[in-house]
Amino acid sequence: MIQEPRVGVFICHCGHNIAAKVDVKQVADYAKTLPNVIVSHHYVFMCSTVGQELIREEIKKHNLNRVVVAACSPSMHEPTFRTAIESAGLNKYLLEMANIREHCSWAHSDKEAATEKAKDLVRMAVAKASLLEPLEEEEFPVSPTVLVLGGGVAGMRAAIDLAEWGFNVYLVEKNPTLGGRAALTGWLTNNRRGADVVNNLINKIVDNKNIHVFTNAELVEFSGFPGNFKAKIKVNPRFVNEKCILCGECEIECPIEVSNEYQYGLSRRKAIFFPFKAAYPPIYVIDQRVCIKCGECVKACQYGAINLAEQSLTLDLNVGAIVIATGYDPYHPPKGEYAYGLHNNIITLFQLERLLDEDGPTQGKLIIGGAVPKRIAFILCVGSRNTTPSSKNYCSRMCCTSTLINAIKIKEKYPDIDVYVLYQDINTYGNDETLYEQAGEKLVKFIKFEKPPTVDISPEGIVIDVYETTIQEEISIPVDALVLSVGMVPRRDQNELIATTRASCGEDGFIREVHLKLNPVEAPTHGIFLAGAVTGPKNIIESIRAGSAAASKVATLLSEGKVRTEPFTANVNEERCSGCRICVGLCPYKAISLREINDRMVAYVERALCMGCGTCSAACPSGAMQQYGFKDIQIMAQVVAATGGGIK
Amino acid sequence: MSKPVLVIGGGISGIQATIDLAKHGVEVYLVERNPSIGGKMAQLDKTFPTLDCASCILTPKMAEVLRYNNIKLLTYSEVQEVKGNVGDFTVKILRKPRYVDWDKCTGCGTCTERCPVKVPDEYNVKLGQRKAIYIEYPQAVPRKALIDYSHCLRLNPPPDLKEKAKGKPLCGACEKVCPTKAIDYNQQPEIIELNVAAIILATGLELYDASNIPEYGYGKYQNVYTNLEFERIVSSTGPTNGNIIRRSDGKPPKRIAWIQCVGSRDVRFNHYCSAFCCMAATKQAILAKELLPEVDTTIYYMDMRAFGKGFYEFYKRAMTEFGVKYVRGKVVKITERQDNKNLLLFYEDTIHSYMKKDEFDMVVLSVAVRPNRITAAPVKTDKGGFIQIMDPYMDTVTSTTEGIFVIGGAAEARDIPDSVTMASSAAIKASTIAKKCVVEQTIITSGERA
Amino acid sequence: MNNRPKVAFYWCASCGGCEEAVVDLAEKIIDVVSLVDIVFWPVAMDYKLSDVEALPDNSITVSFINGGIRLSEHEKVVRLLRQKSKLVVAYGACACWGGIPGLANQYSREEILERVYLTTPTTANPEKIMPPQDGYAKLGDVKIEVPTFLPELKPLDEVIDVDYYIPGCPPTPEVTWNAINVLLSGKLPDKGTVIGASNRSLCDECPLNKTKPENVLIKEFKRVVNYSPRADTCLLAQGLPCLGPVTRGGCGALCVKANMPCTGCFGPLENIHDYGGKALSFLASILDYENEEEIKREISKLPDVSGLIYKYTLPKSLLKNLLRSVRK
Amino acid sequence: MKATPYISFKDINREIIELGGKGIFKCYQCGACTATCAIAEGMFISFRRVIKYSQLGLVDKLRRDLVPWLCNVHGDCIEACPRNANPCEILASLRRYQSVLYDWTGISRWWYFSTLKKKLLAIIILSGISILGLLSLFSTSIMNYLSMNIFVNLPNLLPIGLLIVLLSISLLVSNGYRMYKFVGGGKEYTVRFFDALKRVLSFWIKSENEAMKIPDKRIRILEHMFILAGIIMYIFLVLLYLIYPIIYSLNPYNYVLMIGRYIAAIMLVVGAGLPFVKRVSKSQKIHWYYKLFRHSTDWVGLGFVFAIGLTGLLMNIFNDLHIYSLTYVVYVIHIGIVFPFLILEVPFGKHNHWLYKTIANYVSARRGLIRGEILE
Amino acid sequence: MSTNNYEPRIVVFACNWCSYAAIDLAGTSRKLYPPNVRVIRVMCSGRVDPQFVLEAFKNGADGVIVAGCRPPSDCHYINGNIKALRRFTLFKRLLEELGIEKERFRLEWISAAEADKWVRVVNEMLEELRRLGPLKAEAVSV
Repeated sequence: MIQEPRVGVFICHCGHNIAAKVDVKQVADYAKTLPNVIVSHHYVFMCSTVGQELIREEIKKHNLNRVVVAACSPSMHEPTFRTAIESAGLNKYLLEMANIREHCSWAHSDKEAATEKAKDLVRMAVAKASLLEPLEEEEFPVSPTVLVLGGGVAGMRAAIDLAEWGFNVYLVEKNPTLGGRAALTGWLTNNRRGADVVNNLINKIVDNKNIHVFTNAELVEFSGFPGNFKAKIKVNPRFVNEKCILCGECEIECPIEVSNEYQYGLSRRKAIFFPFKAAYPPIYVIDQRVCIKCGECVKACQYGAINLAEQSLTLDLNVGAIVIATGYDPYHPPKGEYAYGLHNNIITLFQLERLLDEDGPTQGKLIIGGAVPKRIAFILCVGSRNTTPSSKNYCSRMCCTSTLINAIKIKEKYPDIDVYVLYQDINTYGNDETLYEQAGEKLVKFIKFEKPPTVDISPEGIVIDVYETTIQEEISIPVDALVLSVGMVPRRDQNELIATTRASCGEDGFIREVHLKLNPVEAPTHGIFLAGAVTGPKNIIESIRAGSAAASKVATLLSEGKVRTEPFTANVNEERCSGCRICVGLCPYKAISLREINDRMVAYVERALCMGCGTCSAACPSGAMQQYGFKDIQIMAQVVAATGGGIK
Repeated sequence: MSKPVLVIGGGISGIQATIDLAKHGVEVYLVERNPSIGGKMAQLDKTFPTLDCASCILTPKMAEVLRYNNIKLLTYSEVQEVKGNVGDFTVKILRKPRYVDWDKCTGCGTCTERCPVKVPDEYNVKLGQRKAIYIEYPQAVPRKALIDYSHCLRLNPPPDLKEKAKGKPLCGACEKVCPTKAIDYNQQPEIIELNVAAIILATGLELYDASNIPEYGYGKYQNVYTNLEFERIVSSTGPTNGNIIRRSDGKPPKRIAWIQCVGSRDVRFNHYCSAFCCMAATKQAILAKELLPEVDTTIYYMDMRAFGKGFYEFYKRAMTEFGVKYVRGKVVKITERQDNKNLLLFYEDTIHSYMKKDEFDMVVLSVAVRPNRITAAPVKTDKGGFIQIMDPYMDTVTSTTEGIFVIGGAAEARDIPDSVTMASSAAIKASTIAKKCVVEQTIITSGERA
Repeated sequence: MNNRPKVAFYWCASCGGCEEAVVDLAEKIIDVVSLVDIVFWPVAMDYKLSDVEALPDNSITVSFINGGIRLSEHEKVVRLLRQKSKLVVAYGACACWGGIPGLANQYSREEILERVYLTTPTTANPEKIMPPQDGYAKLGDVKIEVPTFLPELKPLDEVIDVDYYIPGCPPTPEVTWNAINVLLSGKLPDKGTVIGASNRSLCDECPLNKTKPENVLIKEFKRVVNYSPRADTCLLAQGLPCLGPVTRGGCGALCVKANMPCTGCFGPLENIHDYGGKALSFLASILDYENEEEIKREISKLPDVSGLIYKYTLPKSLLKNLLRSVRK
Repeated sequence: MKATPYISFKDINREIIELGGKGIFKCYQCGACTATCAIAEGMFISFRRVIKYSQLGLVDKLRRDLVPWLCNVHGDCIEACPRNANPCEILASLRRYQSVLYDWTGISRWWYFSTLKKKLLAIIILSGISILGLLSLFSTSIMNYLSMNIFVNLPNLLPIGLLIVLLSISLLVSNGYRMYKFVGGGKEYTVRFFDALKRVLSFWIKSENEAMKIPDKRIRILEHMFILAGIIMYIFLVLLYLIYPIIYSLNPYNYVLMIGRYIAAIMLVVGAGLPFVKRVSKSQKIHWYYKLFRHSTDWVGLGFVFAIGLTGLLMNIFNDLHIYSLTYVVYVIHIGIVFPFLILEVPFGKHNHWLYKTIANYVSARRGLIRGEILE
Repeated sequence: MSTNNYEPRIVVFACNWCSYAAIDLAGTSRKLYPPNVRVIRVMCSGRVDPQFVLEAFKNGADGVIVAGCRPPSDCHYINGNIKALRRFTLFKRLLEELGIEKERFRLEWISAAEADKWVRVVNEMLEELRRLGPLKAEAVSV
């Protein structure tokens, strides 16, 4: 039975955060009056070593067997305080937190009401704490393999670091080639090219045998728990095998021509195609969405590399962790926004990068609408900073830097082109400020706007009207070509990803990480890690760095070879269970089955599979099924304390 | 046992790298110049854009550093010399004398009360005071006292008192009162030699000296502060325990101004942009508004750089919800009015194109940041003193010497989220090297557990 | 007077079924009668209340009281019996949780009287004669004491202190027999336990339990009135709202054996706080639909949800102070 | 209002850069130059904005803007600019570009964009013409005067001289009138005429006094003062000589005038000579102001003044030493310098800023751009 | 419009992954809302047993909110929220029959990013509860 509860209450000021709106002393004194409470303290930073030391001492001094900490949200520091009381010899689940910061001091302005609420929250926590029982985590062996979803720079970097550390890595990429968006990026800082960066990473991947690359593949099912996830990968058919030596004969014969998404629609490609020079695996691929299976390519291929009957195959992997590095989509301006789509000299920044890249459709020559423009303008913040109705409410971080890189590149190649950059704030942060200086030296003209410029198409070309705020004049700039510096938006197919991996998205639509600073590369669900632009706009260097960081976090999870799961699983009181089987059908993880105990069929919970949602215990008609840590009596006690009923 | 990794610098990035390495099962030495780890972040009150309190993020990580027994903490020590190459670096570390036996010291602080000598304290950027024997700040890790040799009457008595005392040792108040007899006046500096597999440089940033720009009158005019000083003033654990008062008359200001790019984006001082001061100023403006609701806050900027996750909404919220005013124009000169010690800011309001002079009770300079110090490690640094990265597009953290990684502010001015990410990416690379060294040869280690 | 233990029976707002249940013991009643001395059994013997008043306190070994407390007279008698008897047993669903009459607590007293005496189709009461509520009726000039109609029906333990409960509507002979043996066995279980029945739910002893499919999920709620269930598979699995899983076992699944879904007359198991709440929870959980419209459509097929889940236990519901009978 | 038509031809940028404004693209519009400038402190003007016009090549804005002419070349903005764009030089280049814009004849354009050699060639030609003209017209009389060793006014020099002066001034005034029109003179006037004059004068005196307090600025102002005073006295003396020559021999005036002549000449020599020497010398001690980029027109402008001053001085010396032959030789050279000065320099070269600066100040004063609080 | 200083008490059952995170977010972004709510954290809205809601009403709560992740795919445990949807749709029918105003109970889907929705729901419910007045059940001591 639960031994006689001796509760210690510790209230945190959190600097100003709580103390400003909650009279912590009054709450501490009130806590002393609550039943089972032996001692109550308040300190300016409970989460600091001093605060934790205070808790440890009080546990030893008054041999407390329950601890209530009234501070910030459990999502912030429940792990911290659990390890603190564990180091004082107390089972780490005999802790209950009262959230008097996010739910109280930060959310209410009236100090007196906030203090009253804080008292209630403490009373609720004490009520539940008194009924808590010691729980043991379950340890499970861990499979030393990692699934990396997304073959962009972040995914590749994560895969390389994980493989070098010693894990077995499955790198799954949806497109037919590795490289992601970075491969299509043209020029970068200190004169590097996106394709070279991708090439270096690909070379590292190719000669590392622990990395198994699956292109044209996607994750369809994902289940299990940290250290033992089951992932089902569907590898779509490529229709071309290793015998292909990239001779290109098949491409010539292929009758189907579609817009080439690897050049952002600037050129066209055939149904059978090779994405770009540095693509890996170096094999042609047939785009099954448009291929009419006419067989011309098969006839054309002397090496017998094409097999139109190839089927997709699925793989079942048992992985320890998953790194999601699925990247982003460039913002696609709707037709008419800045006259996009009404004039073919109006292109996006990504298309311009393809034009300036030697692998691009024009082999690096700036030919827009058939000619080298005499005057070219960039409009920044397209799709970001709420400049247009359909744009997002954040800054996409990298468009300023890449716009200036390309503007400088244009001025270097074509010195007499007039280049205008229409901007709100030039965000070339850190050392990229030198780009802003170089742009100045290269005679790039900057035009600052507050109200977004209007672009209209007139017979003699594109005219941009903008109110230049620093000279307080409405000026109109006739240009031959206009580049919309579009930002980064979450991927269109992100909802499928969320459905399969249970990740969730934040206010800006990108996948939400646990905490921007505490751990920027981990998802709230244990075992799922996020690398690169999937959590928000980043440039290529930052994405690569996030890839390594994710690899490091995976290593912290899997390096011990075993992993402990949260103990909040369901458990059956076999005496009371009537074998009515209601719970079996409700469990989303199929963790409950019936087994025979002295000739009675009784429910049994497989703790390894149970993720601790508690649905079964809410439905169990005879109250036999209870969830550890969230038992009926514990929650009932909280309800009573919450309504002021019971102990006043 | 795998060969250990050395992390130089105990700021947020150094701590994060150390924790990651420890979790990877690698032995780590964390060397920190100051008496306690925590770095600049320990001096911050709140962090943008979530307005979490800085110590709510930092102190649990510092506590975690103490919990792993494969982390050896060497604070108040400096790296003298680094030799060797990847997998086999020999490092000489000078452990400066603390004149307190840290095994006996419990950090109770009774000695600090007795000590007669008052000295401006570095933690509060010389706004507050500390004693000659002191604990750097309440949440310090390790929470131990130490004696500041230069100001201690006993260790280094000023000449006039010295001959008056004619050879008799002076003071010794702390020794009398220390409950665990931890004071040891003749503690000598010791050199520790380590052989490590890899080194992570996390030496971090420091503020550029604003007095190098005389026009702003920092150091001359009383009510001109740097952003770090203002952060201490706003912080509840600061010298004015959280109420914003002017240095000249101790009264709360009615109008506060922030001046951006002081020494940054300026060919005369530092070409680069210091990345986080736009958001730091916005945050401080919001904190000021929270503490003094009717204070008028204005930020003078050239480009409001709100580029990170959640930054732009934070900037918009500051403008709409908290009424922080933003003026585009570079403040060039500050003069002080004699009568009320208020400050006149000379700037051109570029949205209205004429020169203005605004009066403020208090001015905060968002000063540029420079690398903390020239590192002893054999790595190339650029002219600003930042450690250069071999190939930012390959593994983004390796310095020009293989096996030596550089993270956080030591490589480039950057904010906390990027530093923490960079710390983890260095950790995996360092532990990969460390794991490979297991096979090669046994190692000799020393240095005690802090 | 002989020294056999004295037993008393009394019935309050009851349908009389529990009285018959005692008789149902059939031949066993004779053993019982021989063992005990029945001192008060208004339905079967002509004892007067004054006889009971004459008895010394605590002289009755055990009183079996069935039916809920609805009239002031019930209250008076049960208090008397409490005073006079050592053990009081709430016999049957009505005494334990208010039973079917308890459903009236959804309505206030005025609504009930008006319904019964005025608006029911078969009533012709032009002069709107209503039973007096001041406790006295006038017959000519003679005043007769008439019990008043209490505002709500209370289960027995909310009026007097009850030692043991015997569930069932009515309790089956085995249950009664088991209970009597327990009472007479001298080793009395601790106060307040439900005696005579099983401490697991009905499914445990229900023959159709093993015919349940792997996942108990139903596509629609069926009603006995328009669906004749197959006898070979669990009624719940067929869609009938059988409350077996949430009801205490012990009746030998009489209803289910008669192809009728269990309606929960044996009441909740030990640690259930609110029978209706638990019943609703498990019934709704197994409704195999994902969106709200379909769920609403299925639920609309249940004519009377509160009647279904609170058939015997409404007065004991957690909402008992919020029912109209109390709030108006 | 509809966007003003904007003709941005890159040659506008190239031209301004060629005239010395190489910093226009370094500027990132922070406003530091306006903020530090004492003039901007006294007037509602922005130097930053006009630099932006030049960067964007807004010719019509440049033509209309009078801000470059209000700059008194204190040079504070050079230290304040975070991008070392040297706003002071940019404004100098804009003044040159604007004088090209104001000039209807096109000679300014040639004058500003030709090389120093071409300019000197033009000057030599003109002075040659003037000398030959002088000798041929008055050859006989000069010989006589030489023989009669008396310094006598050449009788019919006056009409030609006056004619040339009139020509030069009319050219200058015509361009000045065009500037007045471009700048929108007469429009948006809020301050009455006399108030405007009072404001301009008091503002100038106040700002110059302010500048005088700083040693290295004081030298530059004095140098400029010397040149200004020298030229004014020179004009006064010449006019006096042409109109009422006798005065030169009337006692006691002749002594006063003699001293006046010397002072004027010395002032011109010193005023123009010193900066000329400083700019040429390589030594480090020289204040950075003299190290700034100087367009060929500046050298020529200074050269003229210096030469006029020097020849004027020598003429007087020789005259007073009664070495009349040398006096006349120097006199002829003197006229040879004054003639191209009047024809080229005054209307088209650097010295047109006398008129343009006054117009600019007058118009801005009339428009109330001078701040009130400055005037208390 | 309502009884003078009557302050309705709302008990909220919030699921840890979405609604509790949204309430946290409301705090971090300082979206102020009245302090009448008391939040109880459960791992999933599927854990909320109708008995808890009845207990809350019995003990004097004037309103109860059960908040979960937005179907169809937000739930951290695949379909815990669907079970809650089933239970509390039937529960609303029960409240209706027992004569308890339907505004007193709300089942809301609040994802981790919808701090605004949380504040709106609290304010809306409070306004309705002020109109309805207390639930006339004095708090009964246990």
